[in-house]
Amino acid sequence: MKKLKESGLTKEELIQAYKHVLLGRRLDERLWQLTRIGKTSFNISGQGHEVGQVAMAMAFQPEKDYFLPYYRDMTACMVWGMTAKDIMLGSLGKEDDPSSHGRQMPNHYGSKEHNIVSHSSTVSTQFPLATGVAYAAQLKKSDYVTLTATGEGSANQGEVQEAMNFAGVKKLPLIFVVENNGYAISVGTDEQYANETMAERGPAYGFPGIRVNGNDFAETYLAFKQVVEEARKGNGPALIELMVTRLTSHSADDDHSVYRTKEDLENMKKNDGLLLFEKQLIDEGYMTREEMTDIDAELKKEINKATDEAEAMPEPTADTILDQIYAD
Amino acid sequence: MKKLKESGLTKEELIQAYKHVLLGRRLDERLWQLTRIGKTSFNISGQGHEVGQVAMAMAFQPEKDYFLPYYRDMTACMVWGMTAKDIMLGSLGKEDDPSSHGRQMPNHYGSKEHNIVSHSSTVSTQFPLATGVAYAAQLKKSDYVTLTATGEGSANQGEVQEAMNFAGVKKLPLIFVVENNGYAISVGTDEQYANETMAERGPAYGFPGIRVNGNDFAETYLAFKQVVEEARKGNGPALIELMVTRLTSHSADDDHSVYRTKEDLENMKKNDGLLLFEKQLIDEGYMTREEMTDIDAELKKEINKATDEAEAMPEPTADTILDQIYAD
Amino acid sequence: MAMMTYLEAIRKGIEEEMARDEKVVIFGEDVGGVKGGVFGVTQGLAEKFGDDRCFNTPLTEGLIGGLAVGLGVTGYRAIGEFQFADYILPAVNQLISEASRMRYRTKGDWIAPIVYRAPYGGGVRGGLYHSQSTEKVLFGQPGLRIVTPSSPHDAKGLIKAAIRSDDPVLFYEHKRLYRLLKEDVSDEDYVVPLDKANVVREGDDITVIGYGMVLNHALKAAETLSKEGYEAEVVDVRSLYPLDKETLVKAAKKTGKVLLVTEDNLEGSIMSEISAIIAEDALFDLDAPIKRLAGPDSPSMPYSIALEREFLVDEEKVLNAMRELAEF
Amino acid sequence: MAMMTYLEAIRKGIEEEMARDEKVVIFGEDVGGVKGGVFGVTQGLAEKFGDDRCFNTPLTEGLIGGLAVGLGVTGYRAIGEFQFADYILPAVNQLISEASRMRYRTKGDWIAPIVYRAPYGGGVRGGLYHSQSTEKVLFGQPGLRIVTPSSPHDAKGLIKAAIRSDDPVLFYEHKRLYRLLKEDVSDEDYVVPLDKANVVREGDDITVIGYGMVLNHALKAAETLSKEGYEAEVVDVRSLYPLDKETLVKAAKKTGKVLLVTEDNLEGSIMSEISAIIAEDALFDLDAPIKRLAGPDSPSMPYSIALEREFLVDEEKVLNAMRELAEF
Ligand SMILES: Cc1ncc(C[n+]2csc(CCOP(=O)(O)OP(=O)(O)O)c2C)c(N)n1
Ligand SMILES: Cc1ncc(C[n+]2csc(CCOP(=O)(O)OP(=O)(O)O)c2C)c(N)n1
Ligand SMILES: [Mg+2]
Ligand SMILES: [Mg+2]
Repeated sequence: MKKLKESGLTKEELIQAYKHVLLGRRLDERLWQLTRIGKTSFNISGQGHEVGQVAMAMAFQPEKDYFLPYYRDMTACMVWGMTAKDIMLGSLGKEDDPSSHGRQMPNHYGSKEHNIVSHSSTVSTQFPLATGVAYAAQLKKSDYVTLTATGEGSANQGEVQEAMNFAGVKKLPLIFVVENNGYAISVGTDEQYANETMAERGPAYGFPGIRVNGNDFAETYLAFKQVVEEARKGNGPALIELMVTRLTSHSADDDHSVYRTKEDLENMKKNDGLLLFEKQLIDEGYMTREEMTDIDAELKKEINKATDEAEAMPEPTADTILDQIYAD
Repeated sequence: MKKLKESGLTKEELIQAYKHVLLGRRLDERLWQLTRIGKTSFNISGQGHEVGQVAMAMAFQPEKDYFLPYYRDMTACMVWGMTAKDIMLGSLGKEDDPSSHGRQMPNHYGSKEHNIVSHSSTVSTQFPLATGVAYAAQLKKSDYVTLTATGEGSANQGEVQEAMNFAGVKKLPLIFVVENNGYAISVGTDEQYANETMAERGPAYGFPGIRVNGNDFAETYLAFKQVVEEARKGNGPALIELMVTRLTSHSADDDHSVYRTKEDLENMKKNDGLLLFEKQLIDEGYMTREEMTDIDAELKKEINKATDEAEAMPEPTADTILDQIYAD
Repeated sequence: MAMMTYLEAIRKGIEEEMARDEKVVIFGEDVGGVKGGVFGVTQGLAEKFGDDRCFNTPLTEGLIGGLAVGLGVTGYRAIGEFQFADYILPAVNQLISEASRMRYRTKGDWIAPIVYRAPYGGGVRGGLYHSQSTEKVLFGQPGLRIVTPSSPHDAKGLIKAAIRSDDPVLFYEHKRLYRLLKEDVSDEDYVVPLDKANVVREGDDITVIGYGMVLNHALKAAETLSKEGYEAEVVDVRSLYPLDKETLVKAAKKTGKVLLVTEDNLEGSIMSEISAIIAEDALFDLDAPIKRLAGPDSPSMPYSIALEREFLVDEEKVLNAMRELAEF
Repeated sequence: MAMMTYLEAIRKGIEEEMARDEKVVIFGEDVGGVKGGVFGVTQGLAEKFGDDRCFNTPLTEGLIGGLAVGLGVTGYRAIGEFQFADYILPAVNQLISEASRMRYRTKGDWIAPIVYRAPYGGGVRGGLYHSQSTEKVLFGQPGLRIVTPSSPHDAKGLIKAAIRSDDPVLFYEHKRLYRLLKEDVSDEDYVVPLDKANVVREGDDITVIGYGMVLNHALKAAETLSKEGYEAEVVDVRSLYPLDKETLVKAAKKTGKVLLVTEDNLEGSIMSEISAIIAEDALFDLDAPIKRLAGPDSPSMPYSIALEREFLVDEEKVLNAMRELAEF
C-alpha cells in the first residue's frame, strides 16, 4: 500500500476524503435499515467500494466534469455533489428525488445540477452514452473530462466494447472504470472473463488500462489523477480497473451466504477498505481515533436529518403518470 | 515472406492449394460478369482474400470441423467442400442452392452437408453462434474445431466481444478470424479502431491473437495449423487477424474509385496475392507457368459447366413462400 | 399429483425434460451453481445434471441468444434464460436475425430448437426496467413462437412442449405468478400445445381475453360478475405468437362483446393484433366496440407506489370494464 | 421551388438544419467523407460542415444509438444513421432503454433530442436482411416517435421537424422511394408536423390507410378505381407512433369502409394497431369488416424474384382489395 502522503493531498483534503468514505458507509447502513423495516423496498450498496470511489472522484473536477455512474456509485456521486438527502429522496421514491423524481428504483443516480447523467437498470448502457458526452466536449472545445463506471460482470456487455473502441478512435476525454468486486451477483470472475485483468482491454482498444487496488487510497487517486490529466490535455481515454470488495449481498433481494463460504465472508471483512483507510490516517498522523468518532457522530446527525427531511417530502401523485413523455 | 517449403505441405497439396486459389478468382470474375449483364443482381467478392483463405481452410479438417463464414469467404467455403456449381446456384437464386434455396442474397454461404453453418447479412452475428457450435463439441466430447470469420470493421460489433469473452472462459475449440482488408465499405481502419492490430484483442480475452500476412501462404497456413492443433487438444481458442487486400469495390453496389486514390488502387494491384503465390510456386519449382495455364483452362471449363448447369435449374416458386417457417 | 407453485411447475417441467433427453442444456446469468437463478427456477439442476448442462454465462445477453442458436444447429436443445424480460433487449438482434430465421433462410436445412425463458411483468416495485412486458418487441417475427403460461398446470406442460419443439420459443414467465399461484399438478408426462388458446371459463354474456396476471384478475372478476347475473367467457391467449385465431374468433363471436386485457401499454400490445383479427373476421357478430383495457401509454411503470398502482391493471379495473361491457 | 427526389429532399432538409443550428451533427457508417452514405443521402455534408459535424462511426450500431443519446443530454441534436433499417436491431437496447426513456425517467431533467434515420422497405432484391420493415419492433415505446415521409415535400419538412424536435425521432426512409419520387419542393423553411396523418386524396366510398411505397400504389389505384365510379379517401399515416388517432378515425368514419395497407407482415404490423383503434372508436360507423392488406407472415422477403414478388404488396393487389371493398 502506498502512503497517503504520496497522494500529494493536504491534510484537509484527506480528512474530507475520510468524511466522504464514512458518509457513504453510514448512509448505506441507514438504507439497509430502512429496507429491513419496509420503509424502502430495495437497496443495493457500495460497501467495500467507498475508498476507491472517493479516491477516483477526487481526481476529477466535479463542477465541470461529467459522471455517468452505475448503481454502486453512491459515494462517488456524493463527492460529485449529491447530498445524503438527495440520495434519501431517491431511496424513498419522493417527488423531489433529483435522480428520477421517484420514477426509478433506489440507487439509480443522476443529477442535472451536478452533471451526473441518469442511468438505467440495464447494465452498461451508460458506456455508449458516455462517448456522446465526451464527444460533445470535443465539439464545444471544452476541457471537461467524462467518467463512467460499471461492474466487472457488466463490463462484458458488447456495448462496452463498442464504446471503448469508439473512444479510442476519437481519442475522447473519457475515463472508463470497471469496479471489480469479484462477483456479478453469484457469478465469480472465473466465469465472467478469462484474461488476467480487465485492465488489459484498454490497450486492446488503443489506450492505457490500469488495474489499481481500490482499498489503496493513494494508489487509486494517483492513477486517476494521471489519466484525467492526460484526457484533459486531449491525449485520449483510459480504462481503470478498480479492485474493490462487495461487503454485502448483491442487493436486498440476494443472500450471498448461499454461494460464498463462511471463511470467504470472514476474510473479506478483514479487508474492509474503511478500516484500512482509518488505520492509515491514524498511522500517518493525519487523524486521531477521537476525531473519527466525532465525525461519525456528526454524520449520524446529518443522516438523521436527511432521513427526516426526506421522509416528510411528498411522493409523486398518480395524476403525473403521463408527465414528461414527450416535449410539449 | 516465408518459403512455401516451410509450410511442410507436399507438392500435390500446394498444387491443390493453387487450384483453390485460382478457382476462387475465376469463379468470382464470372460472378461479376453475370452481375454486369444482369443475370444475377448482386455480387460481393473475395478477390485479394483467396490465398489467405485457402491457407486458413487447409489447416482444418473440413470433413468434421465446422465453419461459420462471412460473405467474402467463397474460396474458403470451396476448400471446405462446396463446389462452383453450389456457389452458382446461390448467386442465381435457384431452388437447389445449398446455402439458402434462393432465399438469401448471393454470397451468403452455407451447406448442411459440409458443416458450413448459414449466416445472415447482419454482420458478425455468426460469432455468438460459433460459440454454441464449439460448446457442443465439448458436450459431445468430440474433437472437432470450429472456425468463424468476419471483416475488420464488423469485428467491432459488441457481439464479437461477447463471443470472444465466452470462448475464453470456456476454453472453446474455436478459431476466430478477422479478415482485415483495410476497408469497411468506404471507411478505413483509422476510423474503425485505434489499436495497432486487431490481433491484440485475443489476449485481452485470455487467448492468443496473431496477425498474419494473408498473402504469405506458408505463414498463414502454419499459424492456423498451430492454433487449430491447440484447439483440438483442448487448449482453447485463438484469434487470427488475416491481413488481406480488397481488390474490388465493396460490392456491386459500390464504386471504390470515389473514396480511394488512383495510386492507392494501382499499388494494390501489385500486391495481388494470386500473382505473388504464382511467383512463389514457380520460383520454388513447384509448378511451371504452363501448368498454371493448363489449370486455368480446366477451371474455365469447370466454371462454364457450373454456370450452364446452374442456369438450367429451376427457381423457387411463389407457392413456397410459407414453407419451413415452423416445424410441422 | 403434487401441490406446486407456478415456479416449481416450471422447474419440474425442465427437470423432467433434462432427465428425458441429454441434449437439453440450460444456461444464463446466475442459472448454474447453487444460486439457481435470481428467482430460483433452476435451483438444483446443476447438481442433478452437472455443470456442463446447467451453467452460468457471463453477463452478456447477445451471447446467450447466439449460443443457443449455435447449440441448436448442432443438435442440442438449449434453454437460455434472460434474467428479466427487460434484458432481452440486448439480444433482440440474435433473436430476430438468427433464431427466428435460421429455419426459413435455409429452408429447413438448419434449425434452431431453443427455449428462451424470461420473467416479465410488474407489480413488484421493479420500476422502469424490472417490470416490462417486452413480448410486443418480439411479436410478429415469423419463425419465432411466443408463449406464456397462466397457471401451474400449464406452466409445466408448456415448458415441456417448448423444450421438445423444433422451433425457437420465447417462454415468458410472469414473475408475480411465480409464488402467487399454487395448485395440484400432475406427475404425468403431459404437454400443453404451443399453438392453442385456452377457454378457462365459459359464459354467454361477454368475452374476456388476456394472459398472465390480468387473466387471474379476470377470473376473479368473473365470479363477482356472476353474482350480478352476467357470465363471462374467459380466454387465456397462452400462444402469444402465432395466435390461435380460431379459438379467439370463436370466443368473440360467442358473446359478441369483447374485452381485451393486457398489462402492457395500450398501444402496440398483442391485444391490438387480436382486436384487428376480430374486427376482420367477426365484425358483424359484434354487439359492442372491441374494448381494450391496458396500461397507459407511459414508458413501463415507475417505481413510486402511487405511479406503479396507477399503471397496473388490477382486479377492480378489470371488473369495472367487464361490468360496463356486460351492461352495454 | 426545385424539382427534387425524395432522397434529395431529405438531404436538403438536413443541410438547411445543419446550416441553421451548429448543434446539429450527423454520423453513421459511411456517412462522412466523400462517400456520404451507401445511398448518398449525406453526400457533401462533411465537406460543407466539417468532419467534426459529419463523420463516420465504426461499424457498431449500439454505439450509434448511445452516442446520439450522450450528445443529446449535452445539448446537441444528433442525427444517427442506421445503414439499413434491418441493422437497427443491434441498437434496440439503446433505443428502447435509453433514448425513449431518458426524459421520462428524469421527469424532463435530461432529454434526448435525436433523429435516428433508417432506410427501410423491400423490392430491391435485398433478401431477408435488406428489405425489412422493422418499425413494428420499435412501435409502442412511449417517449420515442416514429415517422416516415411518403413524398419529397414531406421528406424535407418532416426531417426538419424531426431535427428540431426535443424528442427522439426514428425517421424511416423508404429506399425504393429515394429515386422513384420526384416533385417540386419549396425552398422555404417549412416543417411538416411530427404528429399528424395526412389525407392525401378525398373520396366518399372507401378509406385506404397506408404509408411508404404502398401508399403510392394506393394513390394510383384510386385513380383507376375512380374511372370505375368509386372514390377513395387515401390517408398517409406519416406519424407511425404516436398515431394521429383523430385523423385516422375521422377518415374511417367518413366512408365506413376501411382498407389498411402495409408492406410489413400482416401480424403485428402498425396496421393492426390502427385497426384496433378504429374497432374501438368507430365500430358502429363501419359498413364492412376492417380489412388489412399486407405481406404474408413469412420472415421478411426472400431474394428469389418469384418469392420477392409474392411477398410484396403491389399496385394490383391494392387495386383488387380496394375494388372488393368498394363493391362490398
Ligand atoms: C443487461 C442486464 N442484464 C442483467 C441484469 C441483472 N443484473 C443486475 S446487476 C447484475 C450483476 C452485475 O455484476 P457486476 O457487473 O460485477 O457489478 P456489481 O453488482 O458486482 O457491482 C445483473 C446480472 C441487468 N441489470 N442488466
Ligand atoms: C449490423 C450491420 N451493419 C451494417 C451492415 C452493412 N454493411 C455490410 S458490409 C459492411 C462493411 C463491412 O466491412 P468489414 O467488416 O471490414 O468487411 P469487408 O467487407 O471489408 O470484408 C457494412 C457496413 C451490415 N451488413 N450489418
Ligand atoms: Mg461485480
Ligand atoms: Mg474490411
